[in-house]
Amino acid sequence: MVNPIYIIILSLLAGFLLSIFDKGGRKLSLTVFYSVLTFNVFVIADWFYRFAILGVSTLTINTAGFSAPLSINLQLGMLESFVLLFANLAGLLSAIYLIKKFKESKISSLILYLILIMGVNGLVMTRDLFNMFVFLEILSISTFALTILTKNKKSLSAGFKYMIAGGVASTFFLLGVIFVYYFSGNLNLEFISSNDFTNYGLIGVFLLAIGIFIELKPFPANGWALDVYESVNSGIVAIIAVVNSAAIIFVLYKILPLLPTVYLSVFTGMGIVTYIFSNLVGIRQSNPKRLLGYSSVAQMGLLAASLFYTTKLGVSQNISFLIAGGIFINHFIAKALLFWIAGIVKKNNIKDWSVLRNNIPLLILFGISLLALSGLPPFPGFWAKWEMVKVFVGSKYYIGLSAILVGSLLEAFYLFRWFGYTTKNKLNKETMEQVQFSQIFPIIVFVLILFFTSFWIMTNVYSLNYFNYLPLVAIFGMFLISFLRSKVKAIISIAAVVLYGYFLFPLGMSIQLLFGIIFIIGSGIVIISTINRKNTGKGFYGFLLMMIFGMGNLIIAESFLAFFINWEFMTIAAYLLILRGKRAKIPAIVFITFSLAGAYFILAGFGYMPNIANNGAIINTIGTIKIPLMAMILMIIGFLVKSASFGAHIWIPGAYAEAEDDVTPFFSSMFSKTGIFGIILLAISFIKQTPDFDLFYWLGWLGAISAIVGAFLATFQEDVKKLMAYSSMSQLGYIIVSISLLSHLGWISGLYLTLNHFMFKAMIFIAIAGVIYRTGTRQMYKMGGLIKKMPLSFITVLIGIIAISGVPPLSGFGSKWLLYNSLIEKGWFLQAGVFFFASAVSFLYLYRMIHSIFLGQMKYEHQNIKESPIWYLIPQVIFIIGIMAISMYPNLIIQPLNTIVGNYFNSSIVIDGYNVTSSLGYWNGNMVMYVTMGVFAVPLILLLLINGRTQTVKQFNIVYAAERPESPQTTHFAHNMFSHYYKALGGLTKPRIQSFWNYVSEGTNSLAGLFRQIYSGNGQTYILHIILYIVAIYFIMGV
Amino acid sequence: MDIMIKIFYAIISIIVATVYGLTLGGIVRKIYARAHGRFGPPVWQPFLDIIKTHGKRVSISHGIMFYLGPVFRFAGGLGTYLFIPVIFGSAIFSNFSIAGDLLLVMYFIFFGQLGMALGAGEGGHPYSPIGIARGLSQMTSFEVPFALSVIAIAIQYNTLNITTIVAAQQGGITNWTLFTNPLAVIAAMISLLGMNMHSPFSIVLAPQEIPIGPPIEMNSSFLATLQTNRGLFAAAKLVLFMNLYFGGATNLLIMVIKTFLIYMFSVFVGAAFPRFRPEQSMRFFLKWPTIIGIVAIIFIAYF
Amino acid sequence: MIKKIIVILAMIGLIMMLFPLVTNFEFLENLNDLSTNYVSGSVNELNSQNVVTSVIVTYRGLDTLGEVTVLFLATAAIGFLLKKKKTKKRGSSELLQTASSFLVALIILLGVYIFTHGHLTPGGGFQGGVIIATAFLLLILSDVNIKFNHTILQVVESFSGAFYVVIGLIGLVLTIGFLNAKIIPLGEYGNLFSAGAIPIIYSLIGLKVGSELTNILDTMRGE
Amino acid sequence: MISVIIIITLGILMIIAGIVALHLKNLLAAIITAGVISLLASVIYLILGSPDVAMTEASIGSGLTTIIFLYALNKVRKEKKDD
Amino acid sequence: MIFALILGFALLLIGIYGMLSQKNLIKIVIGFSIVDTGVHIIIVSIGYLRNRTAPILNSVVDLGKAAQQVVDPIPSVLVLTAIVIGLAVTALMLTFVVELYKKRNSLSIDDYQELKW
Repeated sequence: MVNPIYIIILSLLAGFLLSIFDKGGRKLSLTVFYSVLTFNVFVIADWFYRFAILGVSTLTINTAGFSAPLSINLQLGMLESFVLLFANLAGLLSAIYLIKKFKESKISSLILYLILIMGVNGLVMTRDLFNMFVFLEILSISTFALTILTKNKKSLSAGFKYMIAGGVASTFFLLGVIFVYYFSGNLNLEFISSNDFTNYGLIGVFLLAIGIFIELKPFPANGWALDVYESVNSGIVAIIAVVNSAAIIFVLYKILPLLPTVYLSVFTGMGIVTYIFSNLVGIRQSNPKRLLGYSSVAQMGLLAASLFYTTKLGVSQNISFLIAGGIFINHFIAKALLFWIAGIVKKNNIKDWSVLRNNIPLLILFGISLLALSGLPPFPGFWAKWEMVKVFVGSKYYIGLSAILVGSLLEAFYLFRWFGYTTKNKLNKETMEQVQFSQIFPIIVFVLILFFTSFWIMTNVYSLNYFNYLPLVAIFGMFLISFLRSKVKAIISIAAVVLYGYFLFPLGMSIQLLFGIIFIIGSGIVIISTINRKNTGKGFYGFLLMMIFGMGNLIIAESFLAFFINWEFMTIAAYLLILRGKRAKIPAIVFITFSLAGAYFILAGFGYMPNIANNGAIINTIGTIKIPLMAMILMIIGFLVKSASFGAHIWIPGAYAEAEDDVTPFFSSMFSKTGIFGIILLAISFIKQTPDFDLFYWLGWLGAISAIVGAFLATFQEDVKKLMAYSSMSQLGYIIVSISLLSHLGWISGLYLTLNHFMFKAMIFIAIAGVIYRTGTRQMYKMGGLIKKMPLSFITVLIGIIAISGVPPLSGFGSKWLLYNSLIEKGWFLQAGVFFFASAVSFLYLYRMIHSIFLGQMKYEHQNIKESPIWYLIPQVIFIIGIMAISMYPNLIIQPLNTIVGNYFNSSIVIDGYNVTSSLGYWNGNMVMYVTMGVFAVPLILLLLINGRTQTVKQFNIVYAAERPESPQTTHFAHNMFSHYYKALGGLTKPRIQSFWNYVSEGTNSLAGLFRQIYSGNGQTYILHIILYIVAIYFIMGV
Repeated sequence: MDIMIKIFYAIISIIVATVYGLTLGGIVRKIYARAHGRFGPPVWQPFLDIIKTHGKRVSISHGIMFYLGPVFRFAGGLGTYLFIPVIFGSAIFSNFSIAGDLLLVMYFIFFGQLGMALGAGEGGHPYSPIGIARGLSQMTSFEVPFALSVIAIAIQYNTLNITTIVAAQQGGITNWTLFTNPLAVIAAMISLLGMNMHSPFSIVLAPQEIPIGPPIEMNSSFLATLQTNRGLFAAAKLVLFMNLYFGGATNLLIMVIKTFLIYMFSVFVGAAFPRFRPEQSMRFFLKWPTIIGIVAIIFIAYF
Repeated sequence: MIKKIIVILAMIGLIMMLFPLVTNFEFLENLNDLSTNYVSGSVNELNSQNVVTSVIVTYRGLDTLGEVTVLFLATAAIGFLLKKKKTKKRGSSELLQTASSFLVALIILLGVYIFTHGHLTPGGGFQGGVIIATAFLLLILSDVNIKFNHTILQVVESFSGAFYVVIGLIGLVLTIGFLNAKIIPLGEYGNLFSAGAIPIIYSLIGLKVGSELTNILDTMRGE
Repeated sequence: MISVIIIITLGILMIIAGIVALHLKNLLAAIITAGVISLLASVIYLILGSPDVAMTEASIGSGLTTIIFLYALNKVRKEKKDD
Repeated sequence: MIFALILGFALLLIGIYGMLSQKNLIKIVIGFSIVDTGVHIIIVSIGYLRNRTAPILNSVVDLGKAAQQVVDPIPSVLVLTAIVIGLAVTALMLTFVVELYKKRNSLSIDDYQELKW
């Protein structure tokens, strides 16, 4: 137990004497330097342990032998030690990071650094206002000086701007201090209360607060800070962005009790403004450090806003600590990590960061930092956001809520874009410098702490069920065994999926079972196709398992939180999987942007949710609560994004097409169903209430539009995977409409469609993967005539398209029959018409696909290709068997569905043997099958009998205008197949939604461009901004 | 035992329908010829054609799917026909309508088309996919008014069961859908024009001396199978329309008369109008007939 | 031009903002409790005549330590920033140099007087330190080529600072609090050796400030 | 009363000096003028009963600061000459 | 002493105006030091009480009634610290100016905007 004042004493002593020590060699001075920094960390860690674990009460340290109002006192409590622990740790680690620099540069740099850290400690601990000013100046001056640790023109001018801006800010702070003293007669925070101030005396508080607030770099008075971030040595910037900000935000926290409510509101608003605008401007930024600067500024805005807002509302200590603390740690660690990494990479344009690929471990650490900074689970920022949304919704602060979510989205956008550049941009020959251990060590330590805090929150704060950890366990586990051969890993993955399903899934007749089959069993089967890979590279199976477990966990999630984190896990994994595709840079960013936007809608929706009993999966308990309409709408939007409904569909073609070929089946057949699952979840609650607004009626229309638009879009694709992607959009439209019917037959139809779509899409995509694997192209017109070479794949696709199109006797017809019956029964006649149209259009694209690939004339270059590899064929066969089985015996599936849906609706169909009778019509799948077989067999036999003399000729043996055509290439009619159709109806497929989103993105971009004009680079303008900002805030507050 | 009788009846029904359908085809050709001022082939010419093509010495196949194409097509025709109850109250002509309702019939039509498209596709001749592309796209458009019309009927009779629909139209001409729901009938009749692929919607086959649409590579027995199916399929469609819109038939004679008249309607329209280009026909179907269909639904559902 | 207008607008805003501070200002009639305590405490508890000094050195000793640190930082920072350039210059006259070195001794003496009497008279470590620095400035001015022994400067600077901290530390070790001036007897009111450790601390501060400022000046002159 | 007059007089002088300091083209003169402000300020401190502050301001504010300013100016000028 | 207070604010405003309007780096620093002086005067004048002496309790002051005879010592203390800090900051700023000038040979703040957006 060391008195924390020793931190200050020892740092000062060492600081004063360092230059003397240095006479004895740099080794000695460095030893002293690092020992003191380490000592600080240990002292604070010890205290933190006492406060946090042992529950020791807050420590007050008087100086000069007098107690508080007379002398300056320091205070160390739980919060102080928490902040200081991180600050000192970051200080130590950054010092280690900079060791090379410190070995070379003047001794002054060590002194400055040491005293900077001392200043932070003092600033956080002191309770005296003027003493704060002194420590603030210590902090500032040492920071100013350290900005030129690497001296160049840029860092010098940035440092100068920093100084004058900091000078102005501290001048106002000082003015504030003196007026607070004047009005309250005290300088010690313990003895000042907000009651001391008359109305006009509040200006003292205002000056105090604004001085500190300016130091937090609020938009737009923060140009100087950004210049500093851009130009200063990374190790130092890490300190500025992280440690300094932490200290300053803590000062702000300390003076919070003085601020009247009006201030709190305005400052909250300003914090949020900073958050959204800094992130907005960030999207135009290409310099990594300046980009991080925008992000830092934004995060500080968010942190400040959360502090102000929770104080204003008087939110319980735990929650506000979780929010502010979460944002704090998240920003603190992630930002330090990123700045350190930026210092190692040394590229001044995020587009050149592909060199990082030469150093995979560092790339992974980089990715982790980005994920953390984006506020994704399990990292602390996520939990903060989760609680924050609840608080904001609870207090009806909708503007703030939407601003924060938009800001988060923008931030995630530029971070993920950066990651995309890093992983996908062309890698030039240049190699990275050898990374010093001293540089990588701090990064590793912080990443470990990041994970530790994340898990700590997961286990101790939320005590989540153990299976929620599985996605993370999966990715870690797979990472650990990444040295194994990929076939082995594939088998391990299958085993893992099987075990997961076996242990976690209830086998009762419920919706859970159905989706369990799709997500778990389906995944297990589809993984088989990946065995074909020779080398998967690192992470592939980890991502895959993470996604699968994430999807699986959705079904058994026991709370909204669990649901949402798994939703995010799944999304992250999906993003990483997509990103593995060769040309997936753009599609991946589009995917993650849309997905996160959707996720934020869901998050906002959960904010509105009432509490739910914590017994069993939410799918079973959600019926007991009434979901507010707003939550319903928000969440449905989120779910629709995932299932690529009309309006949010523009991510699918790219994401599906550019993902690796054997990954696409996961997306189409399983991943997209998560949206459906979500909608069902909401619908279960919806049907139990008497809604005043028939939301699902409009959802039905949206489904219908998706179906028809998807079909049209698919028709005009040349790229087979894009075609199937749009087909998925269309098919999901069917599912959405049948779920939104909210009737017994509708739901049977919806679930039946879901299952069906899962099977045929999986097998078609796997078959296509095989074809692409062999031919090396996705352009259908570059293929042709492959039926001769790949007959099995042809059969799969054939069965698949029959099933999709709903032609009897295969299972697709059952789904169509159910769909139309339920639509007409419900009275959605026009929608039924739309679906007839859509299903007719689906013939166009399906035929186009099968014809262009398998029929017609073969290309020369495909003369020697073989059938798909066996690993692709196995899952296809399994799915074919599945489809045939439920086609032959539809009761295998209708009967259970009848039971499942019977839990929610009164049964409206009669099942008698194989005969299914609805109120409108009837259908006997079994008999249809037999009749079809009969009518097929009879002509076939006749033809075989009559036509015994048939001679089979080569594919190209055709006559065309009385002559043999030139070459098979020119004879294969595949390119632009439906040009006439395009003439007639192509207008409907004009990419209006695409252009809408283009406008949105361009608009955002130009808005960002507009706003960043304020950062003129002129130091004087920046001071002007500060003055104007202060004046503006003053008048907004109306002091 | 039951099923054997059923099959036996079905065979009778099929033969009758095929012969009838082929004869109709012959008659139509005669009418066309007369309208053009020619003498024209004899009425039994389709039968002769089938026999002749069967008898071809050379039979060329391009592969399995090519081989199965006509089989699919004919199976489609057979199936479609078999799922329709032809004559109300007749055991022989009730076929396998117990297997499914109107929706089954509508979707089974696709069965043959899809198979044929596949077979023709394997033929490797560029004209086949061109024809198919046209055919499919034309189909998507004429299906719309037809589907709307069917929905209107389903609303009207509150069933999709063909037999029930026919039963509801018994007892006088005024009970026919034609009079109870004229808009739906108009929409459906227009789409029938497309379905029959007669002029002006005959771009799919583009009949010259020989058809140069999908069946271009088809020869000998393959072509014969297709020709046979043409007769049967035509009959099936006509019967379906008769059942849905014109009160069905209680005996064979009424069926023949009604279907003949329905057929003549499309023939006369075809003789009077020149051929549309594909996009023209699509626009056509998606304009007025569709609107009529929608109006029919709205009318029947909400008034 | 637009910028000028904006600047003027900003100034007007600022004036409007600060205006109430002036117009509504009322001078207090009495000292507030805190300063009353300081005034009485200075006499009763610290035996220091100069209240300002006693507050600076003891009550708000941490501030002062910080202040010294700030100055120290500035020295370090300036040393860190500026590279020393060697340029020979014409020196000033012998006479001037001799005269000034004589003066220097006097000035240093004055400085020492000021900081040792900080608890009795106005002034203290800072002022004294500045005066000492002025003495060295005089040396610099009279002989542009003069070279200070940096090691001595540094030792003085470092150790005076370190001792300051150590004196503070003694209080902590005696468990009467960091920077407590009462570690040595308070002495008699009004005497030079009174007010506990205040004169010692102030002297150390004076030395430190003096050496620091000298250092700054030496660095800034750029030779 | 006399102190008020002194303060007002000095104040006016200081304000003028401030404005002048900012507008003088000659940097040397500007720096000296700024130093004068500090010097005058120390007189004001004296009147306001803070001799400690007055001393400090006189020595640091007007003395040392001005010298540092001059050094800086000197350096800048030297650089100019060097080029 | 209200005039001193006004004077302080006036200097503060003049200094800020100087920082905002002057292009020359040294002038900006001068502006900053004027702001500092202004703030210091404000602080001291806030501690002023009418007709009282400096807080030096020598023979002039009656020790028993010291609290009724001296001005508030705290603002003086604060200003003392603030002045020294101001010196440090000013000196550092000037060093930066010198270094900047070395890099680019210009004293105009407009010439240092290579970092922006």
